[in-house]
Amino acid sequence: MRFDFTDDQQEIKRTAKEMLASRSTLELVRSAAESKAYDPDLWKELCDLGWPGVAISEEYGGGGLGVVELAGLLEEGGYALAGSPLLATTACGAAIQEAGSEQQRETWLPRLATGEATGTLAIAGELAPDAAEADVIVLIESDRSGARLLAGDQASVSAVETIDPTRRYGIVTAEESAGEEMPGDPEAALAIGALITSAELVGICQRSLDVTLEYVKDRKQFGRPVGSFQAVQHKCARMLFQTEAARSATYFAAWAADADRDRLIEGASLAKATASEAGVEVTGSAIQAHGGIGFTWEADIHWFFKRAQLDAAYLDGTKPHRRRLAALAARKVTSPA
Amino acid sequence: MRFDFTDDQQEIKRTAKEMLASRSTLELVRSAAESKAYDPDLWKELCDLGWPGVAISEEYGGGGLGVVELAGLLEEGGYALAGSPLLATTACGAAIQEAGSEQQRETWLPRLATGEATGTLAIAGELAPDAAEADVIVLIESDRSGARLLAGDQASVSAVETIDPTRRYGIVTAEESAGEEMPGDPEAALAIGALITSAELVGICQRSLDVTLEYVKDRKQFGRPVGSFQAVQHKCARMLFQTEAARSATYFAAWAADADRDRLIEGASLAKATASEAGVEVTGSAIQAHGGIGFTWEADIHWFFKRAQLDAAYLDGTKPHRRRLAALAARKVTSPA
Amino acid sequence: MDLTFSAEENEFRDELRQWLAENHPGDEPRGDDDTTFEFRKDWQRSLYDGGWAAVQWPQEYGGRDATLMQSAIFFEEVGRTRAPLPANVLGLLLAGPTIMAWGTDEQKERYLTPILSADEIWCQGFSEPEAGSDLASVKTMAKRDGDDWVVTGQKVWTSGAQYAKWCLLVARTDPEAPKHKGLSYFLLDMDQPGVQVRPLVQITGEAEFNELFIEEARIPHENMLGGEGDGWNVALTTLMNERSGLGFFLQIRLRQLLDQLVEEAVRNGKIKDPVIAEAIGEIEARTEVTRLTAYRGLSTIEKYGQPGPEGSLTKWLWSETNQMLVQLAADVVGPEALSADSKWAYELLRARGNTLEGGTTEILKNIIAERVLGLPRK
Amino acid sequence: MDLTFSAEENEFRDELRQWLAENHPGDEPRGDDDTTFEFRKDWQRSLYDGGWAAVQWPQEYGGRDATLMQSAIFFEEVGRTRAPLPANVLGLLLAGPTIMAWGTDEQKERYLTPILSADEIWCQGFSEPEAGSDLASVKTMAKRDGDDWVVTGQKVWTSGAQYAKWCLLVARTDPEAPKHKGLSYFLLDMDQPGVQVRPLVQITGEAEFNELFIEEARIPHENMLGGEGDGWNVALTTLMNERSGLGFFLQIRLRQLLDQLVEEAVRNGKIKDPVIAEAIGEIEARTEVTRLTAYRGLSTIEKYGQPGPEGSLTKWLWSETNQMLVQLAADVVGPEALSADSKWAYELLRARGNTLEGGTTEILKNIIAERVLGLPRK
Repeated sequence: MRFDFTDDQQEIKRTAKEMLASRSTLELVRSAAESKAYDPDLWKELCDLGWPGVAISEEYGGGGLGVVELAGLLEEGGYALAGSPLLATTACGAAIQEAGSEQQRETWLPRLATGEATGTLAIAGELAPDAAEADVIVLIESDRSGARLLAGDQASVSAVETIDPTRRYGIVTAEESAGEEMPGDPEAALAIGALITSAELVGICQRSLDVTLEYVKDRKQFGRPVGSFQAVQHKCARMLFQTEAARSATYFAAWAADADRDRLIEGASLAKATASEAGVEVTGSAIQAHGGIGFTWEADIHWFFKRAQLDAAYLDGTKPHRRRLAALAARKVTSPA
Repeated sequence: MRFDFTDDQQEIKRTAKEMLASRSTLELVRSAAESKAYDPDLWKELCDLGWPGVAISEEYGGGGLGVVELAGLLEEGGYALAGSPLLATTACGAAIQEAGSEQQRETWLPRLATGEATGTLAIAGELAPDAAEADVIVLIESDRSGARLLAGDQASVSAVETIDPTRRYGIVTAEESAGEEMPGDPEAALAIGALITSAELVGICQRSLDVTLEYVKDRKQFGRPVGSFQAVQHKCARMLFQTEAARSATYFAAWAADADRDRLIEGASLAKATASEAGVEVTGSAIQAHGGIGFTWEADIHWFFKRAQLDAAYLDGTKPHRRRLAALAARKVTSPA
Repeated sequence: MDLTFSAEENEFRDELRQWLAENHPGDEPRGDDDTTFEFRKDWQRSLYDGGWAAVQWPQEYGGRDATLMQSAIFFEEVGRTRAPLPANVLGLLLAGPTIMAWGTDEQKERYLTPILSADEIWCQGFSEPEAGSDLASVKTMAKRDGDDWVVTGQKVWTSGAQYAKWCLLVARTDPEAPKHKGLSYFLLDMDQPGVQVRPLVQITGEAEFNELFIEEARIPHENMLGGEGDGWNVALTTLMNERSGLGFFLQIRLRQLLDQLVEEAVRNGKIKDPVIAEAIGEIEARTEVTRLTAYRGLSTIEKYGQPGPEGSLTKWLWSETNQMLVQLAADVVGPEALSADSKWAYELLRARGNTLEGGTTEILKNIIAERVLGLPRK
Repeated sequence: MDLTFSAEENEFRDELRQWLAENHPGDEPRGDDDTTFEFRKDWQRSLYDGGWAAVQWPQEYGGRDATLMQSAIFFEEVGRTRAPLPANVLGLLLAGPTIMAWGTDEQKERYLTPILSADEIWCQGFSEPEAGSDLASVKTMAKRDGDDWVVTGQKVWTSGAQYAKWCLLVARTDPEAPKHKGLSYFLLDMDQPGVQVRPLVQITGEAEFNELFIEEARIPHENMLGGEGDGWNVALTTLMNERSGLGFFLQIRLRQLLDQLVEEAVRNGKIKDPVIAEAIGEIEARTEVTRLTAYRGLSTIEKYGQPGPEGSLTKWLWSETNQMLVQLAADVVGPEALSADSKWAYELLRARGNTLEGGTTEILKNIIAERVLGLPRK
């Protein structure tokens, strides 16, 4: 057992972090958010690096690596709060790879792998990232029972301006006859989407904690660093606690996606229940630990809070995932395999 | 508006506190608990003072005061952790006064008012205080829909030794034909029982806080009083926060019982939801704030934790009462009176 | 224990309701701050004309000698009817009472009426970027120069500064004295080149607050409130008046928001989900407890002449509960709750300020621990 | 990332399972402490004979040179099969490794084997009534007297002291030196009149811990571990070994308790109540995260040679989750959960110790803040 990235995985993650540290600085995040536009060059660079296709099998033109590698990239994406259709497109790609027919895979995966096409994974009637611009949409019925594949022009997408201007969102609906049915398991498609969203949340939590630590070490009040007050220390300790909990659960889910499919559904609910809660609470605590400054537009911490709110809700939040975990636990005790 | 005891009410409460401070010291509570027996003289004194009948109308030989006065006495009873059938007997008396027939009232209230008879209010199948020894039992059906009045020998009571040795408990069941039906509203009977239990919990919280404050002011660690650490200070502040929340809700419910019957059901659920949560959390925090000592038998704080656990569960805990509040709120917005 | 309102209180409420029914200005205009401000100014003028601008002020200064309870009723009714707050809320709640307590006859004569009529708007210059909530660390300096004081420094979190004619300013007049002894309290004229106002945009995108840059601004000595070195004590008077009454406005707003959430949950059927119902029940309980605790606080003040622990507790309860409520809205309302232009999204963001403004929750807990529970300082 | 066990790890687990299946002693006797102790002593003897008493010890001292992961597997399997802990758990986990790290050849020769065989039981004398978790404040004094040290003082929270032959004792040998520099570390023979043991009954009614009253007890100088004044550093070695492995035992017990609660909820139908289901789901998530975080911690140690933040986090997560679980049992199980003789009631009370024993949660948070997050001390 080795609960840790391999050297190769670590290297991918480290390279991503470095790249994003220069290409998605908080200044750039801010200017993109304030102008409500992505930096198209950033997306191009990510595509050149093969990120959209990292977990798509080589057979369809992808990198042939796993969900673990993809989760690592999305964690770094969350850390840098990068504005791009990466989460949406990779969630879509994973869903098609998971639940699509052979023909659907052949049609879309090569284009998604290069980033030539963007996509999204949406639950009908709910907010989905980068939906309005998506070339292809995997649409899950609102009772989570079935999935349809739609070319962008087959769906009806209403763009929604949300509280998170670092990303674009839309609500997808479609006529019952539109697009094609997907033959595979929508549950697994949703699970991968949920766990890579959790990975993004882990990055958001980690960055919120790092930014907060930097602030409280520096900022003085009552003649001493704010970070020397026990109340602030214990708040930061809990931020770490929640971040690491989300991380453990998310890494496990990513590993299960690649290597232990029987535990994917459970792992994904574990990850999303934990990361959605952590995302909302850690970013809220970060604002609080900043004091009044944390409530101002010019501090950067609010971007993380806002993205965390959207990510927490995407593909279901803490409460429904907890209920799924309870249902799985009940099933286990009644029929021990 | 005067959200506060009148001088008379305050005087009753103050006298009760003083009496119990000498007659139910923690040493006496301990020796009663360790020998699993009540001090019969204490109960006799409470009866001589008219406590069991304080809220029973004069017509039936009671003191003719209100639920506010009764709640004040039970708060002090909780503060002193007095071992006696006072809560059980007054809950029973209130239930008969509330839901009994004229004949049932005439039969039982005079005897309950003097303490000559003891009683209890029980939900079928759940723990009720002082049930095995009760001369009369108001038994609420397990779906909370109806109430029966049973003489002690008509019910089947199994005495249960619980984690709270400061009080006796039992589980009551009865044949469907046993005892007499009570014609009145079981909901109101339960509401008064719940709110006076909340009053006892308020006293338990207040005492736990007081005992804790005394300890943390005195006890030193790392060369300074434990109570000067911000983590301990903030824990104590939250104990106060929860105690006062429970107090506000309980006093309101007691007042509603006497003066605004339309709000009794809501008030009682408000009180019990708040006080059950506070009781469990404040006494748990009190143990924690005591450090390792708090976990020992010889510290007194565990008696409060144990009683709070039983009181929190009696006549329903936080979760069901919250759901009732939500149902009442939903009813209000759909049919604004 | 008597939780009904007295005949006088009901009479007061009835008269106010009647007046509000006839004079309610309708919904506040949205979007443009200046338009909103003018709207609130007109509204205060209307309150003033009706004799409702500052019910808690003594009659001799244009108030109604209202009791604390009546003042609470006033704010509850304003909240309940969704009427706006008056434009000069800091003047009415802070500047007026502080000037009444510490001012000379000339100062009272000069300042009180224009506060009431909203002819002169006030703001509060206490907080500083470095000092935060720690008044004793104020760095803004005032140096005597003939009949004037010359002031230089920076203030922050000054709401309404862009509209204010006057600022309640705490500045250091004696740098040698121990930290809280060297302070004095001034009435600073904002209309001068030495005072620059920069709006502080908050995470909602609005700017309720400002930064104040003060560069050799001049204050005539006669505009000092209290004596030289009295700044700390005068400031305490101001702080004691903070939130008095306003708490009732906030708790009613919380109740209204909760009612709207329950309505929405009933409408879309989410109320039938027991997990949602339990969460709503929890917030229902806390909202009601906030209201009750606020009233208990008033009874304590009326009985003992000073606030009990309830004041800090109400603020804490309210802020925590409001944050829980707006967070739950995302589960109840659905995508709409996160849409930039929805009320729920605005409330979600705005609520983050609740545990920071008017004393952070951490500071409140410190105060409760040390002043209410008597726990030792380090 | 590879969360499967290696061939060696599986082999180790299989061999252990096989052995446990054949040698499991059955349920612990309930009630009488002495009987339980004898039962555990027999059990350890059996482990010792099978070569399983201390898998993580080097082979030369009777262990198996087990990796950290194998040691974790050992404790998981012991927990999973509900086998008892060995009688001399502190000897195996604390005394052995500390003596191996600091002991002379003679000391290793003398002490290690009887630890393994449970012939000599060990206890730990670090905490004191006044000092609590603050080792630097130890007041127990040791004075040199010829070849002996004469020790006087009081220790607390010494589990198993009534059965112990030896105590790992930290005492002050130089009252003049700065607080943590004047300490030395001794192996105290408990069989002497100067050592009195008083059981410390806990809120469950059991006495897992004791107070130790030491009045002019004598320790030969050769029983000092490390040099004079090395006490602080030797003690750190002991503390580093606390909970290693044992965490896996605890997290498996948490999992078992949760499984029992879920079974009960399924049996009595409470699982159909969505509010109960959501609460169970929350604890399910936390329990699983506790397990995963514990394994992540092992991987960190294996990779970097030292523990990351996961160690303190696992303890914190576990203790909080266990308390949530036993509290929920009152809602799920009903009256039985509060009956004095039920397992649930015992767990409810025992769990209050979880956030106190082995470092209070407050101390853990301090450690995380200062040592992991690098926040400044006052």
